[in-house]
Amino acid sequence: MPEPPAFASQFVSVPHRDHTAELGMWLFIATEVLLFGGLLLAYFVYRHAFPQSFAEGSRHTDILIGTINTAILLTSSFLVAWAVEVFSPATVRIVTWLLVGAACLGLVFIALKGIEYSGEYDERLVPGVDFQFGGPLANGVQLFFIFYFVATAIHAVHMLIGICLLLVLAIIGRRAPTTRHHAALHSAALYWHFVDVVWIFLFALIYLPGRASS
Amino acid sequence: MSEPNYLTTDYTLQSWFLTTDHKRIAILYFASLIFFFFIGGAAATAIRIELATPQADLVSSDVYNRLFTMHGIIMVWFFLIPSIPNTLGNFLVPLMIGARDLAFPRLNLMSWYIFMLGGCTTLFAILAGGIDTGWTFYTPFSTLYSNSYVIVAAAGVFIAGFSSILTGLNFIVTIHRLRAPGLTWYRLPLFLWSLYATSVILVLATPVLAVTLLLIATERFFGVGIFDPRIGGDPLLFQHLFWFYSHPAVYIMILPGMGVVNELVSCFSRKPVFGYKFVAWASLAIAAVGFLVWGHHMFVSGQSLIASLVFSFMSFVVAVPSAIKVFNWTATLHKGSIHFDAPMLYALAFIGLFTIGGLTGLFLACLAFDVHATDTYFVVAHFHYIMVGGMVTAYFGGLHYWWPKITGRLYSEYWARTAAVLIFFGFNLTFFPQFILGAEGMPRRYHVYPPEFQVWNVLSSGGAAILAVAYLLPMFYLGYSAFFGARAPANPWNAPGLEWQTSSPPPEENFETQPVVTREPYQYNEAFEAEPQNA
Amino acid sequence: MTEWRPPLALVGAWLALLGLLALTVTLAYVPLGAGNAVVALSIGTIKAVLVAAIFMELRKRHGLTLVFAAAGLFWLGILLWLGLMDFMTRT
Amino acid sequence: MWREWIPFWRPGLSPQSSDVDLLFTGLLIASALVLGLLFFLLALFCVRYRAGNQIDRGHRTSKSWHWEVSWTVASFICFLGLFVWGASVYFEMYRTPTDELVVFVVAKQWMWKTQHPGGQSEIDALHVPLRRPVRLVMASQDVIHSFYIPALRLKHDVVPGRYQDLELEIDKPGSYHLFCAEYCGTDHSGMIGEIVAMEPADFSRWLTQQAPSSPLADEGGALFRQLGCSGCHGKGSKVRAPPLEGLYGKPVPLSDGSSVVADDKYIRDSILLPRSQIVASYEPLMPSFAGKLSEDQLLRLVVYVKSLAGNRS
Repeated sequence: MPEPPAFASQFVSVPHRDHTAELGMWLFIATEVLLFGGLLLAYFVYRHAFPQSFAEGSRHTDILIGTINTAILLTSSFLVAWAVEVFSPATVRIVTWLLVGAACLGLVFIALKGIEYSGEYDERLVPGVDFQFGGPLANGVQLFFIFYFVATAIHAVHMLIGICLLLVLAIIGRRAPTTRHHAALHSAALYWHFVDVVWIFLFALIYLPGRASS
Repeated sequence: MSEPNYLTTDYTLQSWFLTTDHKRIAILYFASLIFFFFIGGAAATAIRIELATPQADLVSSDVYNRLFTMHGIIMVWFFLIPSIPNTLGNFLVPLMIGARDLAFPRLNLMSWYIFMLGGCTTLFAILAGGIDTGWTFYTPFSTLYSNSYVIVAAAGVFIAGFSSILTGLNFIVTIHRLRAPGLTWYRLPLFLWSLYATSVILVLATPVLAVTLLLIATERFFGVGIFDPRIGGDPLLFQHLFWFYSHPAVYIMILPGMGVVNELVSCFSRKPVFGYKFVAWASLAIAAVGFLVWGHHMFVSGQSLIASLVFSFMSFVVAVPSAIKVFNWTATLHKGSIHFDAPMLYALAFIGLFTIGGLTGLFLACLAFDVHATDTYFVVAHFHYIMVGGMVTAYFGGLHYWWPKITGRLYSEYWARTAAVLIFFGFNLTFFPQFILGAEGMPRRYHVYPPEFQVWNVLSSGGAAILAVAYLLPMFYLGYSAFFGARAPANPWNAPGLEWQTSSPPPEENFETQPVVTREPYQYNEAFEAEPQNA
Repeated sequence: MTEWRPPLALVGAWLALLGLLALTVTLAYVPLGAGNAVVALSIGTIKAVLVAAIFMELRKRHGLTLVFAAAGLFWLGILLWLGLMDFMTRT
Repeated sequence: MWREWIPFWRPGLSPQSSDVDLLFTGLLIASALVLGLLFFLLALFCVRYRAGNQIDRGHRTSKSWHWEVSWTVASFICFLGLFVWGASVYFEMYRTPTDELVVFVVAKQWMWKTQHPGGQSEIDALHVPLRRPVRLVMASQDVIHSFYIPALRLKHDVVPGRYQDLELEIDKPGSYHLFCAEYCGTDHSGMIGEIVAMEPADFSRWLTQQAPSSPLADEGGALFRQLGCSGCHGKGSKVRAPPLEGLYGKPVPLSDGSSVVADDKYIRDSILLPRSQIVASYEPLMPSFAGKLSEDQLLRLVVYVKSLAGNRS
């Protein structure tokens, strides 16, 4: 046995511990679903009340960056899933590089997000800081952008936490990979994929409406 | 008594503040909660003194508004919600299921630190100048008009929310995964069923509060936000989000109390709980249906008539499982062998007071009457019957019942019964007059009020004085017993639950050998005093 | 040395996700009226299911894990359903 | 009235408040029965089965499901009855009677301003004639308030950003409390007033004795010109905007094919959020007036548009 106390004393075996940890992570994801759920309710309420404003607001977002970012996140999720799948003592190097790669893609996402934010700042579309939007749809557009900034900012915070987790695991995992590390990596991966799923919906709600009409 | 127990293994500060032992963490929570309880209680005392006369004579309106806000925020988030789950629950969940610890002990310690961080942040907001929004943070008052420390207070509650989430998560996973061999779901003590139901609410409702508070803070910080009526935002959306959490939160506060009462009623009538499965599933039904009723806080707010109708109907539906529980407790007494020790006095008080609270809840679920009674003292009286008459009473009952297990000492039965009776009368004198005030139309959160309401307010304030004394009493005799009380045997009530099968206080590892469960729960025998095990 | 290669399911899911992304962006520019929102959300849901089933390994799980994974969605449904009910039925 | 046959019944101030009182009495009786039964059983069991009392404890009920089912069903049926009763009284409150007197209420921290159509305005007071349905159209200038008349068992929140109607009718002369029931800040408890119900003759005398002021509609007309509304909506203007004459109370066809009735709320929304509901075959050109008008000014405009209902262009 490479690790003398392989698991804490409240568990009876390694699989028992790992399955418990996985359940805990899924429960945490359920919590997170409802965290974003509150925002979703707000979004649907206002989209129902101001459909044209929301389409108009959506047209003022940068769909190019949005699409690239979606592709980046999907790819980094893929890398993480790959790392989890092939994790073993023989693949330490590749797993490390996969995690570092996924974390770097996450950083690129954040950087692009920053560029996008600054673009919106230049267009004076930041409610509460500098918001200038003419015409009768202004109020609804402002509500749209409040949702946009709050939702993407909360998502970005989740991304940053995820990036830190991945980097820490990449560093720890370079030493002898144990079942513990695998369990931790598995949990972190679940979290990372969840952040990805949130983005899939945010992308559909923020960037896509109103593209077909003007 | 030379065997080391969880209290005596180590005396260093570090061994307390870095402990991952669920029993020690329960004690940490207990100490913090007493502190918050007395802060909230002090605010309540000041409120009742002020309301003894119709004019403003003790404090100004601004101070009064800060007092009731502080009372609400502290009592709801820093006492009632964590009370039973985080102290008794933390202590008992592993013991009751025969486990070494919770599934995630370090997470458990972390949630205490998060809780304290949230508590300190909120205390800072109070000390820096207070918050005057009421515990409900209604927009646009909280976001655009209040000039008090709303962001800091919201941050405190936001942080404390994560402590709730982590605790709930820990309990759910633990109850699923760490039960002793043979301990099937229908052999679990009903206290655990109710804690499980509570945890479901903690995990699934609290995040909505978190994001709502975040939106409040954003709107306040940037001066414009998603609930802002000036740009077409809808303040009712805030109320929906807030009550999606805060109504289930009421069940967070009462379900653990019901759980404790199951244990007490069963132990002190020496009988299994009548209708075990119905009571168990009633807990889960309350947790689930409790999510469908939040709009009954908004019958006069301008929500759609259809929404009001649906929410009213669901509110009546959620009362059914509560009624089932009350009937089952009563039936448990039938042909029992009833002992009137202090915990049982609390349990009986709970049944009576909770029933009054529940029935007046039906008044408020009733659409046409709610139009009159909402936002009056009728509501105040109703939820104090549930939360103080129900939850706090059950908490005291549970504390006395498990006190020998937690501290290894026996308290003075005489003083405990005195306090129980005093609390019961003080409570009723404080809050029953408020039903009458509400029915006569006195709005809540009124600093000055028309003189015709004074009689009932004076009665209520008088009751509050008795109640304050009654709540101080246990501090003394329980505090005394913790250090100087007689040593408690392992099983002073001769109860069959797993937590009584280990020594008092339990050793650090809870059980010397892994317990195996072969019996149904609540198999009491008539003998009330346990056989002396070893002299 | 083939143990570092990603399983085909992962690669397939990844390519499918990128394909769906391209599809949803393209379809967003096709005027379908109210259909655009339906299409965007449906494709989003399919992508989320792919991630959950393959990346998050839900297809290999059963019992409790699936219940826990579904619980959040179920309660999200309650929030959206009862929350929107008010706003949809205002007069 | 069948209620007069109930012993000790005292009729309330209005038909609606009598209904609520009756409901309250019903709830009290039902609760008293339940509580009585429960306390009786608790006391009985506690005495009979106290430890040490020698009494037969054999033959305990072990099969519990038929008890459970019966009290579950019984409580559910009782609750259902109470629900239906409460809901039916509630819906009565929202029925709109004909021949109403309309009074406007503006709530702000921390006062109630009420305005009669003739322009008479009151602070923290409202005079109404007896036995005449009155419709209050309420708006808030700042935070949420709640218009509460305990004597009438009537309450409604006044949420900023929208109009809220409240129907009331009083049958007995007197003066009654008006409270703000939704916490609204420092002087929340000072936001109280008086509802004075008078004989119709006294009421019309009272109206004429008030300080002369121009009717709301006239002031609204002045605003209408001052804000430039007449530039587009007026007769013979260059910009093509929907005419407002004869509009009020009629269905308006919208550009998306649906239609709405032009009530107070519609007119208010059209001023503040002109593009949310565009009239069919008109261009969405009108700027929003959100944030540029106080609730006082808004309601004058609404009254003005309403006053145009009679004259068709």
